[in-house]
Amino acid sequence: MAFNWHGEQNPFMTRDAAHLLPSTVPVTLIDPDGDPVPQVGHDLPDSEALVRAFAALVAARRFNDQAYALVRQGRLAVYPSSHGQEACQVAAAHVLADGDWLFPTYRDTAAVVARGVDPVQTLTLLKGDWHNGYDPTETHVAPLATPLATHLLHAVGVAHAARLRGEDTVVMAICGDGATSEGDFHEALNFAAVFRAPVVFLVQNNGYAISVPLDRQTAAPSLAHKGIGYGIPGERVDGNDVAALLSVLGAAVGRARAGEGPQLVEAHTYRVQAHTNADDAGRYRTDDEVTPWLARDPITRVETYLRGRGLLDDDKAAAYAETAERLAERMRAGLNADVPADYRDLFAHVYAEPTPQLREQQALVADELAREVR
Amino acid sequence: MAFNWHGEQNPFMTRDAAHLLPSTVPVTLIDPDGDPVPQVGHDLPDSEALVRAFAALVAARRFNDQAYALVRQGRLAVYPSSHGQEACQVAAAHVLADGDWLFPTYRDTAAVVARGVDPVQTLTLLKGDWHNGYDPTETHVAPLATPLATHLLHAVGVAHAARLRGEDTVVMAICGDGATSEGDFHEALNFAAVFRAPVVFLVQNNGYAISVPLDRQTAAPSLAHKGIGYGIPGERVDGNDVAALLSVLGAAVGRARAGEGPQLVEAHTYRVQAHTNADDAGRYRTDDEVTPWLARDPITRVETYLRGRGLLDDDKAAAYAETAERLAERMRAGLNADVPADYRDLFAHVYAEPTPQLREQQALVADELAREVR
Amino acid sequence: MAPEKLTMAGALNRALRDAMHADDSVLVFGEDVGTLGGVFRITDGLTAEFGDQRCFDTPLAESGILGMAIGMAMNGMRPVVEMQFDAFAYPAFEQLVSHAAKMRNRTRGRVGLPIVIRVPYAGGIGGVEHHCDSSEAYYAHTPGLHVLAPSGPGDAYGLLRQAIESDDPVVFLEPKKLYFSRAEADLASPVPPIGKAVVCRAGTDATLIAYGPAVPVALEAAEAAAQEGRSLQVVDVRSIVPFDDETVCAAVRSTGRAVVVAEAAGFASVSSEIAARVMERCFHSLHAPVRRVTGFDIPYPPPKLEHFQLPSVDRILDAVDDLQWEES
Amino acid sequence: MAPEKLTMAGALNRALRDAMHADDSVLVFGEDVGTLGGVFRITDGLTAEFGDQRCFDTPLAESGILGMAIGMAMNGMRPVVEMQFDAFAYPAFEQLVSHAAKMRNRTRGRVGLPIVIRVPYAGGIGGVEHHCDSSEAYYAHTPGLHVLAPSGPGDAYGLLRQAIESDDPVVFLEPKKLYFSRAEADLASPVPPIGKAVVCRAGTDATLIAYGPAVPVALEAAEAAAQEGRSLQVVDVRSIVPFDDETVCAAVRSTGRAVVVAEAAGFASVSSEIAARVMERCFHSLHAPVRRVTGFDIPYPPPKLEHFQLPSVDRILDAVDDLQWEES
Ligand SMILES: Cc1ncc(C[n+]2csc(CCOP(=O)(O)OP(=O)(O)O)c2C)c(N)n1
Ligand SMILES: Cc1ncc(C[n+]2csc(CCOP(=O)(O)OP(=O)(O)O)c2C)c(N)n1
Ligand SMILES: [Mg+2]
Ligand SMILES: [Mg+2]
Repeated sequence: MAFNWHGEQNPFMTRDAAHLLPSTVPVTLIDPDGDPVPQVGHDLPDSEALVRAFAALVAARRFNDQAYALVRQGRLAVYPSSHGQEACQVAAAHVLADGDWLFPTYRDTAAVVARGVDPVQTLTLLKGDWHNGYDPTETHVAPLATPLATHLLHAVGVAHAARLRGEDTVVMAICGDGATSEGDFHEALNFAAVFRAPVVFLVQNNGYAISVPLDRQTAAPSLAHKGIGYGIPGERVDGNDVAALLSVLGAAVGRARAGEGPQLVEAHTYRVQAHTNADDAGRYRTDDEVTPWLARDPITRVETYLRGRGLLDDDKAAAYAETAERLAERMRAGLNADVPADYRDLFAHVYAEPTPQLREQQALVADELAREVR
Repeated sequence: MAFNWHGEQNPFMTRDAAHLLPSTVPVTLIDPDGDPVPQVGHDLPDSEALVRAFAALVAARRFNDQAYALVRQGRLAVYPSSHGQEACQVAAAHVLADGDWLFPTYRDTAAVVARGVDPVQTLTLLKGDWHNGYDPTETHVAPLATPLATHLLHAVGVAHAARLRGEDTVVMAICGDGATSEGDFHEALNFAAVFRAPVVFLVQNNGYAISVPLDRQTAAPSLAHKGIGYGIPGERVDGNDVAALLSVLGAAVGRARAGEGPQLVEAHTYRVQAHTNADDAGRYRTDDEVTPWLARDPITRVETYLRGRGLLDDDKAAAYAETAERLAERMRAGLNADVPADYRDLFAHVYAEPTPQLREQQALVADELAREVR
Repeated sequence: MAPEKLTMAGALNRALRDAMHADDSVLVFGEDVGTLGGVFRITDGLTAEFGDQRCFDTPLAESGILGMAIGMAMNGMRPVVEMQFDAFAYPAFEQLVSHAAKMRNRTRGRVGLPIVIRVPYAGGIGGVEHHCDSSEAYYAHTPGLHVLAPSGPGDAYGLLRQAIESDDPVVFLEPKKLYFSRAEADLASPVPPIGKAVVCRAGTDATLIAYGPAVPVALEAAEAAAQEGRSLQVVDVRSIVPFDDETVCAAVRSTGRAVVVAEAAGFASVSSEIAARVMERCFHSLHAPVRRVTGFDIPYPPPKLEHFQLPSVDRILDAVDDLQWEES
Repeated sequence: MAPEKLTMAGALNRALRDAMHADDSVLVFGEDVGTLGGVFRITDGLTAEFGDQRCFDTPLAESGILGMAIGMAMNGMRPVVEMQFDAFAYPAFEQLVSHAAKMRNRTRGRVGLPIVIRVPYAGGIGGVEHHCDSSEAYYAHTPGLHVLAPSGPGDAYGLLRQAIESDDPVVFLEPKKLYFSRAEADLASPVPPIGKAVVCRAGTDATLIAYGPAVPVALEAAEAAAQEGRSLQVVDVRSIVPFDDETVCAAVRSTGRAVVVAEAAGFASVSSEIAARVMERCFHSLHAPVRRVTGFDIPYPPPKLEHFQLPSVDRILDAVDDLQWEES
């Protein structure tokens, strides 16, 4: 590794950097009015994909509304809604192939459902019956991550393990703008880049970390500009334009699968509702700030586009709404049902085999309950 | 914070990014042969500063050699040498003004001494009499940091506190190439940028983290390319050219002091010796790799330059060598002296006031010793 | 001030406000503590009153928050930082253990770190995973830290004021489930200093030793026991580190029986320490071994199951029944 | 294999090599574990033998190392990661406590994490700060982790093989100061399973309970006591979690007296737990309270002072003398 100012063997690895930088303006393919926006290097997804996405958007919105209603009825302990971010949720799921993995956060339940996981199992954590409701090994969807950015490292591990086995799995790992400040975000992107792990990091920049706006989170030109510091290409996309998301995320997944290593995509969107039902957004932002975003709704935009081209009509729309309604019904049925709490679950899964101490402790509870019954 | 694609109030803060990117080639002002290299935007320091730097380089080299000898004689527990990195060590200290702070690592003892701290107190940690030997509040030099990158956050705190009081203090925080992979590096740069803290982050890229070469540490074009991800300007400088270091670091300190916020400087240098005396570099690198770096020695280079311009002659050189020798004498005297170990020190400084439990425990030792004596 | 009815949340907010008035070097920062006033509103109104240089939001990174606090304390400030929930203090663990706890000792007393790390902690609020950990053992085991856990508004106010005045780092554990329960408190009347436990209920038959969220449960148990004609003394530890051996051991010797009550998992915990030192120091005054009523050695349960994990009046009374009464 | 003399370092290296031969899904990674073979050479030669896809260096970030290991374990691998020194495992604390320890429980047993976290730990090597922490209490208090500490080459080999075969995360604590001391060991003969303690020296007067680096000191003390005509039994805990109450309590009941010996600071520690549970369970067999000989509640001292901190034969014998012999 001899050093030489102008030679090939520069250990400081000055590489061409330009291609790692994001565009100055996020990629948009369909604008807020539903009109297509020509973009070099990005084609509109075919109409089938857009229609499928529209149907999923309708279902995702219904999912958010139903979950929100259930939390007000006390059937969920808490609900962090992705209302207004459904385009990111749907696209993140739709660009994946069978066998690919998804690493969601607490806010990404709509993406988990769009990926095909049962909605009731998806909401188990927030209902409070158990921590995680679905089977990650069978669904290839990791548990909803609460400790911010920690799951991004797990995504790198899953991707690297697959790569070592010669599988062409790709991992989609989602986090928010606030999570990019955590050390684990840094370590995950760096590990992924060094090991060329096939991970697509999707940062849903919705402008807030609870009450903290983006400008208190970073002074960077954009979050996508963090990519170059790891040797990862960073891209910026309109997070309310499902067409742009399908195109940009789809291409990123393709590059990751082709062995080009990790990709960073920043989606610019907005958290229309409060952080969770427990939060009071009125304390830190005005309606004037929210209103323009309602006009940028991710659903109406693609709907206008599709209807304008005869790819969607009232019948079809009604059918999708009907499908979404059945999803909501399943949610109500599953989440209104009271699952009897079994204390034995507390001791059964701490280790593959309960320790003698855990057996003693379980017996203590059993004895207490027995005496209560008497 | 209404959103608008082309307006001023873009919450995604697309700012001009170009000025945050480093030059493709590190700044050099005096090349390995001692010849000046014209550089736009960077002037050679005046001859007085260069002569002062040369004298300090000679002292720093002597300091490293003496410490290395002392570790072989068992007077130091361990020594991580900055041999070959003395230009970074000297420049980091010389660009600071009175009242500024320095945050060194275990490898930066030569910088601490160049900053004016007593060499024996500087080496207390490595001698093993105590953890830290000098008074950080009086010297404005933080303790030698061992847990990698952790001290960078302390540097941000010191700088932000000074700024809140309206002081114009600047903080120089040093870390290695390996330390840039730690989460705390990320959090420190981000906090510094968000709070516009006057910190100059100097990354001494010496090509290795113990046995791990840079290309296993990062896939980035350069470490200076990490700056833009925080909105911090990144620069790259020849770490064996004390003139370039004085110029680049001096300018960075000036910008930080002027309120332009944190600065990131990557100095390209090389760890000529093993990680520490305990390390066996032969296990992971060849002499062929080391040899070219010896020709790039930071001392000979500026010496050639100064002598070529009549700014240095044999008498002056002899005088500086003599001063350095006296430094070595002081080291030998101080480090060969056995400081009696007092068990009471173990209990005196855990808290401002020892707890009752610590008093009990101290009494236990006292009693034990008393009985040993009998 | 006259006695007034207020919540622990209100008392803590008052303590922060009064401390910031008393000393300009007191700063409050963390996640959502500024405009929002914290997710539990403990810092409500501080930014409005003192400006965003004295109470401010940071980027979302706990190691960063504590690391910056350490630097600010090195440079003359007295930071009070909030870790939003117990489990979200873990990213700051290295800064806490390797620096906050060691700096004074490292520098032979030259650099003390007057930092308060506020941690809304423990369970009983129906929170999802990571929002209900009882993490005191990690801190209590780490030399160089003070660890405090109030159990009511009055003590919360007084202890937080003392913590902010302390020249050493203090981990200040705020029992979430007690934040909004009201009680009489006279904030003007001083509370015992850090390092002192208090006997909060007199009793003669056995001693319940508790702290933080377990204290009200212990008091309830003592009340219930009284109905059954058994007189239980209750000690509120308050200050886990430094620990008050004198008060605790005197109490246990006066009854000859003891039960330690704590919400945290029992293994290698603060309750292990209390049980061990009480038995070491009061061995021959004890009619029975000290019993522990603690959380089980399991991850904190989901909301629908947490009632099994929390020490209950029944579990405490069962433990008391086991104190070998027949033998005395 | 016939019995042979080897070091613990050599035994651990052999265990890793044999485990990698036995199972292709076993991977070794961390800082400097590849080409260098680890700063203690525990992974020496593994990259050469198995290639750099099975044993490799990572970027310098401990949370990253453990976080990636968790993901790899979720996807069919059995990672063995090295934390270069005890205090450098702290950056991985959140990954360890909030994920490694909780994943199986979180997923109702669907996702187990067969990860071994190797930690060269504890002192007695003249190391500077951060290189000598005894951090077992942090791990032992965390439900969901197994915590092991061998005290010699043979047990180190056997326990590490078992740890790698375990389907749960194991924190494997390797006493640095014992790495290079040689002893007879027959690597072919099986060792007791995880969860079992062993009586490593018979005795009738009192029981010394120790683990990891404290075991040789306890044995030395027993030897010295024998000279003075006192017969001390020594129990090597080996498996801190799960803990072997059966063996430990049987041993203590057989002598009626006990001293717990551990290098870590004593407050809220593993030694607190052992003392507490032994007194809880053996109360009426005890002639005296269980004594603890541990590190003091101070940051680990600098090299020139560490001998004060380490449990010594003298301190152990003093504690034994305090076990109220006159009364029996
Ligand atoms: C390590 C950690 N610290 C703090 C929290 C508490 N918390 C939960 S969500 C949140 C804000 C996250 O913001 P962002 O990453 O932008 O995601 P969003 O909620 O906007 O989708 C915070 C601070 C946490 N879950 N984990
Ligand atoms: C958090 C942490 N992890 C691991 C170590 C052990 N360690 C000490 S120095 C070192 C290499 C550091 O490399 P670099 O940052 O490039 O600095 P250099 O030694 O080259 O000056 C390592 C891994 C440490 N000190 N702190
Ligand atoms: Mg957000
Ligand atoms: Mg280096």
